[in-house]
Amino acid sequence: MSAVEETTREESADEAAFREKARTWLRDNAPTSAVAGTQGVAADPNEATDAVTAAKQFQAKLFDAGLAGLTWPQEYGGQGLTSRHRRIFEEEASPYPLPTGIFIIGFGMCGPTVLEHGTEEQKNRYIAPMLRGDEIWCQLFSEPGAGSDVAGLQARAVETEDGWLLNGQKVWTSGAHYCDYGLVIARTDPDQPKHRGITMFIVDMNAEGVTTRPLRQITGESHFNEVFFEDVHIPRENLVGEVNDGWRCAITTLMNERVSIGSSGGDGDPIEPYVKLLRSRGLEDDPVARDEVASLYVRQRVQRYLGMRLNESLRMGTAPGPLGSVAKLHGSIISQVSSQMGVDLVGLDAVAWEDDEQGADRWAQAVLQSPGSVIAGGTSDIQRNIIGERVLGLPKEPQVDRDLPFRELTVGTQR
Amino acid sequence: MSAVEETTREESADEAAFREKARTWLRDNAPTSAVAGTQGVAADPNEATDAVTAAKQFQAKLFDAGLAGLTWPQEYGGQGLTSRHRRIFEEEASPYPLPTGIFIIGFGMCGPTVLEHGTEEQKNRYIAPMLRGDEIWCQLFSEPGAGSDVAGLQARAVETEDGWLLNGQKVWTSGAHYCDYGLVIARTDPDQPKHRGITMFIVDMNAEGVTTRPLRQITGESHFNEVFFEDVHIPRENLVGEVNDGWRCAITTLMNERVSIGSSGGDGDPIEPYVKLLRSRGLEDDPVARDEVASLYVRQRVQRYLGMRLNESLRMGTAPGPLGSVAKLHGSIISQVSSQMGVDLVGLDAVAWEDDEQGADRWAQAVLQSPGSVIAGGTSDIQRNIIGERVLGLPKEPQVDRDLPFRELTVGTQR
Amino acid sequence: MSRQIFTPSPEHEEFRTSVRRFAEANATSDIVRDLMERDDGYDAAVWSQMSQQLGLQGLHVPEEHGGSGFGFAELAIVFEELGRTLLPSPYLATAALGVNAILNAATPDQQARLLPRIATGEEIATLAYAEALDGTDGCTVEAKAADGGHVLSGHSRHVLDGANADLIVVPARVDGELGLFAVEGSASGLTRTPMRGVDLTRRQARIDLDGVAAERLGEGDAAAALRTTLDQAAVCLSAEMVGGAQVCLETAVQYSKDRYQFGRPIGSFQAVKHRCADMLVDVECARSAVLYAAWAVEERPEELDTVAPLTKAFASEAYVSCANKNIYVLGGIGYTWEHDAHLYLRRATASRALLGAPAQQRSRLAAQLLDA
Amino acid sequence: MSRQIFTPSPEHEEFRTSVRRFAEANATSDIVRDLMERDDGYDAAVWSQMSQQLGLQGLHVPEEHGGSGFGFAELAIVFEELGRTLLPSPYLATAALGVNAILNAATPDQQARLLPRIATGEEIATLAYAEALDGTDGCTVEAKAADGGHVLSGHSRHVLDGANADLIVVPARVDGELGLFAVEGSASGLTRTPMRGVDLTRRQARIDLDGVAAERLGEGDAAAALRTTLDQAAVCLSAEMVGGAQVCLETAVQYSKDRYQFGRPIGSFQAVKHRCADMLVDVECARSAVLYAAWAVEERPEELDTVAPLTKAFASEAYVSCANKNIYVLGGIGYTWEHDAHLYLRRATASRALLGAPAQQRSRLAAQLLDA
Repeated sequence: MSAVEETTREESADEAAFREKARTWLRDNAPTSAVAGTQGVAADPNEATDAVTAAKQFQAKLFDAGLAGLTWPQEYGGQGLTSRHRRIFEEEASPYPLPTGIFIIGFGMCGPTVLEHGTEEQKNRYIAPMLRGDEIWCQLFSEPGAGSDVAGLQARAVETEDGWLLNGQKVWTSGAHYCDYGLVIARTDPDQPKHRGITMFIVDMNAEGVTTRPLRQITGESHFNEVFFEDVHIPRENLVGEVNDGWRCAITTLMNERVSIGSSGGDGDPIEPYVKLLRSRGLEDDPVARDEVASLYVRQRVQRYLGMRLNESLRMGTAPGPLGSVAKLHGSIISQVSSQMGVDLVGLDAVAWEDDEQGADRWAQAVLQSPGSVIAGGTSDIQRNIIGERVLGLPKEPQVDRDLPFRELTVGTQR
Repeated sequence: MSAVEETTREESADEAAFREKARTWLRDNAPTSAVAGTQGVAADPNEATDAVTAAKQFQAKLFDAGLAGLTWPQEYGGQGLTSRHRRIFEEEASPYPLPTGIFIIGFGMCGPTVLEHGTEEQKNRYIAPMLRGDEIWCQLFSEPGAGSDVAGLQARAVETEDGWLLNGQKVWTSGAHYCDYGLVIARTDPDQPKHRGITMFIVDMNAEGVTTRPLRQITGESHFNEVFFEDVHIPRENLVGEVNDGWRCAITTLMNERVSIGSSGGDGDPIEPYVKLLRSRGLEDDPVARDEVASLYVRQRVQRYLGMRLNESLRMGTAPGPLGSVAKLHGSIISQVSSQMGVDLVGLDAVAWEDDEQGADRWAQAVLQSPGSVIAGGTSDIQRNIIGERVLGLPKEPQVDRDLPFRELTVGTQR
Repeated sequence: MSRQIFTPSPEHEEFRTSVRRFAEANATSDIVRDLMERDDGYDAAVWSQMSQQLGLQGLHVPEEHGGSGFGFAELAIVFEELGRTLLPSPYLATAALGVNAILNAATPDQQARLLPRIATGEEIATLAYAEALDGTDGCTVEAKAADGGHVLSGHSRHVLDGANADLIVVPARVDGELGLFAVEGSASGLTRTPMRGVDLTRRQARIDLDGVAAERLGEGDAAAALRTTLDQAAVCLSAEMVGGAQVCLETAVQYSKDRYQFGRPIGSFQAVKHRCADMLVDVECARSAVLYAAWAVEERPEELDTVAPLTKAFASEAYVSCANKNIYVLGGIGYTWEHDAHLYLRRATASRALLGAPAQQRSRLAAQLLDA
Repeated sequence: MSRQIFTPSPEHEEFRTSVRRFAEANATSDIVRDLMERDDGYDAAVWSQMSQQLGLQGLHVPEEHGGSGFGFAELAIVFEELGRTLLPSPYLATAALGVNAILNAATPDQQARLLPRIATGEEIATLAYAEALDGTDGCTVEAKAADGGHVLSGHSRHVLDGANADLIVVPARVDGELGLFAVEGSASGLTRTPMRGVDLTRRQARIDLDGVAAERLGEGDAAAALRTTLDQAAVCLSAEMVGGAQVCLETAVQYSKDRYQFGRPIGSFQAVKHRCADMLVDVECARSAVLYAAWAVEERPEELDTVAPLTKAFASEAYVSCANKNIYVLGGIGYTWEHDAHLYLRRATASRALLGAPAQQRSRLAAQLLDA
């Protein structure tokens, strides 16, 4: 990322010192080869245990060295530094395969939400252990019956003497099986319109009545869970924000999600596998294949500049505007184009292989993964609605569900 | 169209005799080279007069020979034959550039509508002169403020003692400047919901208060008109169908339009210009260009089979179902792909040329025409709505305009 | 033969109904998922019923060889219906590749000897075509005369149902030309190694031949017979792809009527509605090409060289597109292993590559257009 | 120079505002339509004001040669703003081609002599590049030494504003290498024939040279200088295309708010809304590339060879796509001559072909990726 370094060459002495500190610490402590299952957002549950232990150990060292939660407030365990410091750390860390993937949901979504909407007690209790990796967090918003209409959720929390009783099902939860805490939203008043009867809670994932089950994706892998809540007791102090005002808190979480999807990705040069593919198939002089690879390269580079622009605006503290949605939409185009190109270039050998052909299934797996890029983290249709309505100011469709009590709505495929 | 001939090889004696009659007559009477401006749906108004005269003369001969209005009822001047006879005539006529383009709107849309919804007097008065080419017809539905929402029309017809007084503007009218009669729809009761206050009339295009103005398209050509009605008197006997029931009549006309767009086109082999282009640019061995031309060829051939299928189902008397909309949508994909391909293959020479380069502008003109294929005759969005709702049975959107009185609706860009 | 190209006769409709009933009963999601975990990947009992109840294996085998003597219009119906259900069976290998190879290349005597066992469902047949896709260029198997017959050596990959086949037609080089050879599945010197693949409902195998005894089908160069066989099979596969794409469309449409979001069935949103409409455009375009192609195989054989590649190219793109769009419409549930949507994407992805991918088909068309 | 790549400084925003004000005032639809009917195709008075009021012609001419000494970040702003309005002017020819050719190839003395007249707006410059797009291969003009200078013979087509230019930089073969030569617009032996084209707001011409006296710019082979010039110009043109695409987006958005059908503004329909969103994706992706490219021209010149072609390729596709989508959103009114929508489609179509069409750019990128 030489271009980004360029923009930071006029560093303050403080920043330069920080860079030096980060560089030295990483050199002495960071792993140089990846630990299986610790880099992605979610690990395969079957091989997760060792990976989680390794990740927690590393994160604790990082925290103890004063290199975790760089921009988070000092009073809760963060370092109180600027986003420029965070950027410097990311630059220095980029050569190392840090085993921090399982903390992304906590740091990118749950933490910021607790910091913005949580009570003083909650911040004191949860933020430091989260940063130290002692406690891992997940997010529990999606439900089978809601989908793109996140606020159409049906999980119920009924108030009791000392808190709430939670029942319902969540889905597409990353890492639920190794997480300690989760941010959950549930319906607390079905007589209100759907956005207004929702409340956010912190839920103990080890509490009685919580069951997690791996969800098998179409690739055959399991990167997500279903989570079932059966009469799970949530103590009163775990309420985040106000009762029936959880949708506002959820927006904070989701905005952070979009930014982190849009600005992520792009380590290494993503055209490299295709260049190698052409060479290995003897297609490096095939003009049609050359044109296709160059087409993909154009989109990949443009996506990279888009990501740099998004990061720059985050660094500058200006709102990234529509760029998160733009990057997500363009990213899913790239995913579709590149995955189809892979199997097409390889031909029959991409769709069937012998047992001893290492990695021969990669092109087919990419085709199977590709629809996920259009669905996960807000479908492409939803991104286009966001751009159309919030960015371009186009009028909303006639809304039939804004003001009706939730209990009168049809949701999911219920009848 | 050898494949189609195949399906007709088992002809009855009567059909064989008709084929012989048509073949002989055409050999003796049909022009062998095109008369400028008489083949397309609409001629350039500046060169139209001679062309119209020539076309009328030919049509009169055709009528007098008993070869016009083949499937139309004998009592109104048609021949009362079967659709198989019409097909036979079309097959025999296909080698000749018949100058009948200016009658298409009358024969394909206005005639069928008058036959279905007109009075006995109207059929006696109008059908035979229409078939003989003595009177040419146009259709006046579109308005600037309505567009895809055809029923959102604002032209007003106010009832008088002996008929109606028509005011308003129509647009995209083919051949209005040489037409004798037109089918017009106008609003007769703005207090009714929009589909219910519309009435259809036959309008004399030479009546006082009718002004036609050529409409210049983005290609620089003028294939259509704007028509202005200013206090145009419409006699009572020109009412088609019932007062305020004109939308039902209009549907008849529009259904016939869709079928005629979908089943038309495809004379000659449309890949030929691209094959010639590759050869003339020395690109016949360029693999990327070859792949692109082959891609286009695939779509063109598929479109041809689709057209054959549509024609077969019309010939069988079965409803063509969604095929008209399918052919229109696929046709506009072809238009976009092929026009862009043309300029791309030619390069700079396609976007600028010297005065003496005959036909050098054809690729650029195709690019400019291409958006028309997505808009004219019902936009691609409207076709997708038709397929989605009427064919696939998907639910309509929430409709905000079904039941409101028309005068309370916002239409076009009025405020 | 109906006089119409695109309009089915009442007999065709009736035939379609019985095939559909059979396929739906024998290829429920549970059955398919059970079979796709098994080593052999198909159900021999169902294969047998397919022949005994419906005579599908012998559908276009001449009556004198134990078949029904029907043609490609009927074959296209069968493939479309089988394609709807993903029924794992060696039908494409047997009916589209094996039978057609024998019909196109074998002598009358050979046909009389080989076809009846296939028509009765006793034998599974296939063709080892992958290396021979571009005429003879890629063919890696060599044949040598021996003992009044031939022996073959070499290997071939991506043989459809090659591990289960009783009869494998193998293209091989012999005396400077291409021959087609019948190899018994149980022949000595033949090693068959199942391959794994993205399509869990249709298997491929690698075969290694080490001096395997084989019978040459017909005489003289068989390149044209091979080409015709592959084109005919491509038409069959295209019909199958139309059936699969149609189910993807139906699944998406049904779900978008049933599923509510934002207080409305999602099919009332234009984004979803228009996506379904685009699927229908793909399906009906592909279907038009398939119906024309199935007619042309018999009535315009000189067009097969053009019609087959363009139909296969279009149908491949259409199926993959519909399989993907179905998953988009389904959303999260469509991305789970439990939903069958991915089985169609898997089938579409593999079928696109089989018998010549779109780019290969286009390259043939370009040669016809430009190298004449 | 700002330390940010993508975020404009307050000075940049201010500069943008004044350029926009100037362009909008001098390129109303009426003015543009008037100029596009005229033979010369531009307004000399506006050209002059462009220099006197805003110094645009000399924007990146060094201060010692009468310019302002700014760079590509500022040029990109100007081109984007001019691209918004279709102002017919020889600015692309002069600032992107002529000035850069001189800066890249000419000696300091030549620069001191040639640039001030351009910077003041007195002279229109251009580059006859079309035949030289692939390095020197296509160059058809021959230069011969004569009288201490050179004379050129040959012809060149598609010279941007070639009929109005006072100074034409012509690539020509000389002694086995490529030279860049300055030719006076009024030189004897030079014939200039205006071409007609799809873009009515930017003219091209054919030039024929018959022993025309010319001054060689710099020494030695100028192929690299020409390549750099074309890449820099491609970045400028890409910025212009982003401006045009942005206006197409804005036009579509505004219309879809104002226009009612079925009782609702059409922008409330997802088909229209999502089409507008896709336009924004195209525009913002292209803008990201242009901003990076404008920064890279000066800060990462070694990347220009990659960044320019990919930016030009992407921006070309984006502009054509947005120009078409705008017409779709507008519907019938967008298909009329009276609406400006087609002027943008015309500009987009021509700009896509100028300075290397997307396929040519991709071919360069493929060579970098695969032939290293």
